Amino acid sequence: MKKRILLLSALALGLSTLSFAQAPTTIKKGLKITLLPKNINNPYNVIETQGGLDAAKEIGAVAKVVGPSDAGASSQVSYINTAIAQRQDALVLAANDANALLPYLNRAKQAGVKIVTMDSDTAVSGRTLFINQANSEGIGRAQVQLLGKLVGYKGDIAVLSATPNATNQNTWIKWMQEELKLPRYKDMKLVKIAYGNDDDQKSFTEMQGLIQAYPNLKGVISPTTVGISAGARYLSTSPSKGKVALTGLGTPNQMRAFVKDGTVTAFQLWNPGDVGYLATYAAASLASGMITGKQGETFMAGKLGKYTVGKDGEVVLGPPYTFDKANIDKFDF
Amino acid sequence: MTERSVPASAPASPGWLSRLLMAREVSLVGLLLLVTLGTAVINPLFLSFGSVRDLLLNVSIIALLVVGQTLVLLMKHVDLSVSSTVGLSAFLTGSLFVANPGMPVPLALLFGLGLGAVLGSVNGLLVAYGKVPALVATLGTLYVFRGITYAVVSGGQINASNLPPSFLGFGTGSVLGVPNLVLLAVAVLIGFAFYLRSYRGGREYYAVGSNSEAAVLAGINVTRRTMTGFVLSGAIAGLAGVLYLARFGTVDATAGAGLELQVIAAAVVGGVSINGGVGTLLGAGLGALLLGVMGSALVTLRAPGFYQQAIQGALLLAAISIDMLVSRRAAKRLQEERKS
Amino acid sequence: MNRFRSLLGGLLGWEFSLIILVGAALLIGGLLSPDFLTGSNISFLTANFSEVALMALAMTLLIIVGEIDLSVASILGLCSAVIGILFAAGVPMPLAILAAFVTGGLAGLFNGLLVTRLGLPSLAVTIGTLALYRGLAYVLLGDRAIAEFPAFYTNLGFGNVPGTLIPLPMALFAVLAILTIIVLHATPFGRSLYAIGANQIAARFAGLQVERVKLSLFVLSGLMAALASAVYTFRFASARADNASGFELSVIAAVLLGGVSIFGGRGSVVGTVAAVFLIGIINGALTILDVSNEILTIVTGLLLIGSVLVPNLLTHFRTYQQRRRIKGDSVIQ
Amino acid sequence: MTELQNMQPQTIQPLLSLSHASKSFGPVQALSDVSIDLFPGEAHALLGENGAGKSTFVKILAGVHRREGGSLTVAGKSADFHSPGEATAAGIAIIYQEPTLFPDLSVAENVLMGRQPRAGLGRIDTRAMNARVTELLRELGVALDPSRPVRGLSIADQQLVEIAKALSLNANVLIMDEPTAALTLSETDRLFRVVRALRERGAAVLFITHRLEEVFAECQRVTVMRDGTWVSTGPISDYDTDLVVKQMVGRELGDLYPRGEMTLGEVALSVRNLSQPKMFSDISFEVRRGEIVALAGLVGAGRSEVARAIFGIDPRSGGEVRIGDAVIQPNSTRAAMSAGLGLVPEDRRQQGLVMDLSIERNANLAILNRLTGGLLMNRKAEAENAQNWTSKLQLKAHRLSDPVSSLSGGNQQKVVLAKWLSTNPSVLIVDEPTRGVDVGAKAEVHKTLAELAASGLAVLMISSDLPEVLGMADRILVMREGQLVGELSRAEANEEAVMYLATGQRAWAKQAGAA
Repeated sequence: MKKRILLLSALALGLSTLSFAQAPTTIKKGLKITLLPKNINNPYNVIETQGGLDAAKEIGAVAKVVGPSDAGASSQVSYINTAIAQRQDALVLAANDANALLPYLNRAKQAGVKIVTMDSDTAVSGRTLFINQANSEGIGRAQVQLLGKLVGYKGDIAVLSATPNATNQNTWIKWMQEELKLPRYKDMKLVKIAYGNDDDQKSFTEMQGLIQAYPNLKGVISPTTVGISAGARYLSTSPSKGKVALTGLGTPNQMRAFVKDGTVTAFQLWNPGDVGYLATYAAASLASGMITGKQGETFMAGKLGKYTVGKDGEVVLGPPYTFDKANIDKFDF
Repeated sequence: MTERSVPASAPASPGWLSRLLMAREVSLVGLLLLVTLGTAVINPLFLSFGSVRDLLLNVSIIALLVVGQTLVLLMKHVDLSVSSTVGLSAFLTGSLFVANPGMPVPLALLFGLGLGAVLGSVNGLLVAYGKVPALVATLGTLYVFRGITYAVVSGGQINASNLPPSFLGFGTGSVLGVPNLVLLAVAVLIGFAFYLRSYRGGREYYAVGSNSEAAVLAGINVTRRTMTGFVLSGAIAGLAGVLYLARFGTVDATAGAGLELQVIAAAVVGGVSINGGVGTLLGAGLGALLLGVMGSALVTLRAPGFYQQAIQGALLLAAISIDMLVSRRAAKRLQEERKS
Repeated sequence: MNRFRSLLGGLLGWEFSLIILVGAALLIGGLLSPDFLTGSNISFLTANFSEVALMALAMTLLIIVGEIDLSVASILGLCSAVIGILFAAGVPMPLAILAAFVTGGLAGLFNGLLVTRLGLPSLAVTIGTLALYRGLAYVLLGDRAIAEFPAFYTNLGFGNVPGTLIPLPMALFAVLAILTIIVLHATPFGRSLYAIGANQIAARFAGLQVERVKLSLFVLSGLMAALASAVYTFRFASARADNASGFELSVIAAVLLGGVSIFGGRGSVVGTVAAVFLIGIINGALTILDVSNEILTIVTGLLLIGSVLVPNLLTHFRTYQQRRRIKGDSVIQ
Repeated sequence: MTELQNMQPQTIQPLLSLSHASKSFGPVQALSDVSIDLFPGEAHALLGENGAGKSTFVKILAGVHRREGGSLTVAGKSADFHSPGEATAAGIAIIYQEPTLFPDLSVAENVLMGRQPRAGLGRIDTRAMNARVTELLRELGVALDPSRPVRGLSIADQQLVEIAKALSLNANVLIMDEPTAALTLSETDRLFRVVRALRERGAAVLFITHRLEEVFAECQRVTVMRDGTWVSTGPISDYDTDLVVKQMVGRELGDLYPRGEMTLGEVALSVRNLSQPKMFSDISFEVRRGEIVALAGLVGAGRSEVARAIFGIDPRSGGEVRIGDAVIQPNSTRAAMSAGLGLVPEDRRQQGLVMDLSIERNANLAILNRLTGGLLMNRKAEAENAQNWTSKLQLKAHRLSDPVSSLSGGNQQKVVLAKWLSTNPSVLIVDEPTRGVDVGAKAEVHKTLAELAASGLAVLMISSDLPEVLGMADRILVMREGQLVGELSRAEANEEAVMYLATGQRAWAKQAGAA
């Protein structure tokens, strides 16, 4: 009986989207949107979802942030199920695992929930749109380029990543390895990929281990905000400060002290708030029937302007920004 | 007095018990030297000043927690909640600094001790007065204290940049090349080791764990002793939380999670019996150091990252198995000694 | 008559209270959220704790004989890695699953041998193998995640019993739970478990094969973890080394909440099953009410403590009252 | 000794005087309106069956339980103990039936726990502590290293550590709860010498024992209790064995050793050259159907070890065990049981019973596999088996579903017997079958054993109770230091002969005569 009700409502939702097939031009009011970050305790995720909440306020949607307190592969599942049970219009999530969530996301899709991933993608079949903070290839290559400059294109380098399974990290690392194949990096050698599990203490000790184990280490890339700040904190008090270059992805507030004391010369990031903001606009546009997720469709994202849906439903926020001593004080997030 | 005459010199043989325990600690030191020197031969950097300093800093927090855990283990109880206490104490101390950047460091340490003591007294009340088995009670408070931390933190984070320089200086500072944190941990360890060995109160921990009914009959207030043990374990964990904050600077809601098993492992490797009544703090401290050295050696020897956990688990199993075999042989010898 | 009374007495005990609590949780959840008591939501939320439930069955028996297995979640991870790596290497799925069972059985056997042959305390042994087995999972699989399992198998993990809303893993659990109840409460083997748990020396003097029984239960625990690994792997279509990490405490919490004495010799499967459902339903209700995750952590902890504390206090109160009454009587005399 | 008996106790002040004390546990009235006076220099026996309230009585004096009503005077001062520490401080030392020691701590710490001598800054002075305890142990005539752990000591040695503890307290009231139950004769003798020395110093000793011969040899006054109430108190000269037993039991008792004529059957148990290094060696003997063979010797002579090796609980390095025609493999209790062997172990609470389980579950524990219908337990068969054997053995119990811990010692022993008799054994080994069992139940256990033998069971009985050995056995095998040193027929056996074989010394006979 209940199942039938659910089916009916799903059908009704489907019908309602059909009836607006002529692509309405405004976002519907009162949309119900769930924002599901990787981990509600991660400050990066907090900034990201705050951007989403800001966007929701602008468009008159009812949005909420829910999520697990650990970044385990399966801990997001119950929140997806809840979104289905609560008949949300759209779900915006940063996936902890590219595959583990697929069946549940598909179930949500069938129930009429629009799925937008941000930051860390699932397989293409699991979502309609993916908001990429920056082009993965660009991020990976740019970080190697930056580090190459810092170490003079010579010496051992290492990567301090998040969890071994993090989709985004692994994609970037893949592109870093591609970039390193270019002839100008022939004197740079990637000796180790360490995993700090996005855990501050673990990242800290991993950094320490890298420096201990590889005496010729010249540079470290940490493409995660937790890793780079923990790594910088270790470096700032260790004799290797100034001898080992550290770069990667970090937030200005976390890194300010280390840039100023010379531990870190430069690092990169996009504005995480913008990621959530854009994702929420994209989700609302989908739920209002303004777009369907096909390549080439365009939508407006408030203060960020107009965006175009790329291949495989990917929307790129923009290139990463490089922070250094000269510009860091202009940012507060 | 005809059938069993007493040889006048019979009890002159020097301390059976202490000899046995010495053997235990000697073997730990031996193993420690073996691992350290072995690693150093392959990679001399292992014994460099910076590397040793980092190692000691890493071990100091575990070593501190082992002190409290040993008190509880000696009484045949266990305190799983220490990791959550560390987390809550680290975060709340950090928040206190954010609110009052001028707070002096000793006050922060006192705050950690006090908060830990309060949390420890919850465990103590449950175990000593509520008669809840320690494993159940502290597994429960492991969840509860961590949940409170999540609720208080709610996605926030304490960053090194929010902490006053005086406190960070305390965390990174050293006296004669020995880091402050290490000094503090060693001082607590030695103090309690002395107390456990040479004071009536300290001996009561052994008595309670060895035979709690007999302890009651010997006039020991077992309930109060149990309570004290848990309060001390909590207080030490609270202090460790402050040191955690000083060491790592950045603290979020998951700070310290999972430490409890490492701490118990260190104590067990160090010869503290989970059946109560057996073990010394010297051994437990050495156990913590040994595990730390092994972990660090694996990194230095460039053991593949994915192998490290497996190797650590295997080493822990080997340590407790060898310990069991050695102590069993010693017990047998004791029995035979008496017979012959 | 006598037996009826003892049956009633048993039912009015802790298990009965738990069943009442399960009902109350369902009712309150339903009153507070219209989305809670829908068939599909209940279906989701029961599927969500099927692995914990499966492992809790074997753990109940193990704790009744006075032992414990902290390594179950790691065995699950290891078996999941085995399934993944073999499948990725082209081994047919049935063989890969068989290999997982062999792995789980061997892992349990190793635990059991260390406990029964060397006489080591199981708490210490399984803390060690907790690290060892998880480590081996990482050795096998590293940072890889094996996905893309055949739909037939993922449907086994994800689907419902045809024509119902009962998740397949739950149906499996129901069958095994009934089997376990029969084994524990109505076979010579089950009878012997209580005797061993309450006094293993006396059990040995009665000719019971204490070591062999314990060994078999450790193996059973490993096999159950292997079964749970298959469920987990297919339910999330993802074989990863970190699968289900941290589940051991949930399993033990459920068993202890179910009224099994940590000292052995006392407890029932019914209690464990009720406790598993209670935790799962409270979890589901809190999620659908958008109550944050941390409250659940606190509730689990409080339930666990309460499960022992409340009966203790009741006994205390009862004897206190009796004493008062007796004193009152003597005054009257 | 005789002087004291002639004194009028009332003219001197009692060291301890408890009057009109009661105690209840929930609805159970364990003690009601009991009074006792202990005078300096007297050994006072407290007698009663198990469950008569003796242990509760002791625990009130020890400060473990709070008394309800009545008054307590110690050395003329009114006292009210809230904890064992307070009783100790008032000069009351208790030696419990089962040693209450810390196995992991040294002998010296066990003796002086909480009262360790201290040096500067409150530190424990280990050297002074060891010296003090060495001195105490020397007074007792034992050579024990005070710094060795208690773990690994024999029960007798542990008992001595307990006594050293009491000595160290300079207690003037010493309460001993069945101190001799686990001791050999020479150890018992040593204990009584110590007690005499204490009395001469003016201490009062309260004895609780089931061995009436000790009471008549050592005590000056007697108090008898029954069902938690006081029955009588008086000088020992007013009592004889029959009167004491009658007052304890509340009825006339049959023969304590009802061993009638026997008819020997074929060999049921045959042991050849059984050996286990450092435990026993080259043990050979046979037990026939219908025969009760006693295995006598001092505690620690290896008797229980032999029994456990035969049963397969403990390993054996060599030798052969046959039950009937079947050769029993080592380390297999299962094989021994299926060949028809049963073992009633020496420690009832630890080895014999699962105290938390019900009477029924305990009685059925050895034959679980036989009480099934198909794969599942047959509830009816379970109930029938337990009912059958417990009623045959005249078990006094409320319900068979009650935990076995609610029974008295004698009835508990009947449950152990029921468990083994349900296996329908051809050979039964009973290890200390009446230790800690009161006189009434003891007679019933003996009667049961005699009946079983008469019905063709072969019984191997290990006992440290010499009258029991002499009264029950058809043949007596004596072990000393792991060897079988002699065999006595019923006709040639007497206490002196057994003890000569057990100790290897004639000196014992003289001492026993002197005592």
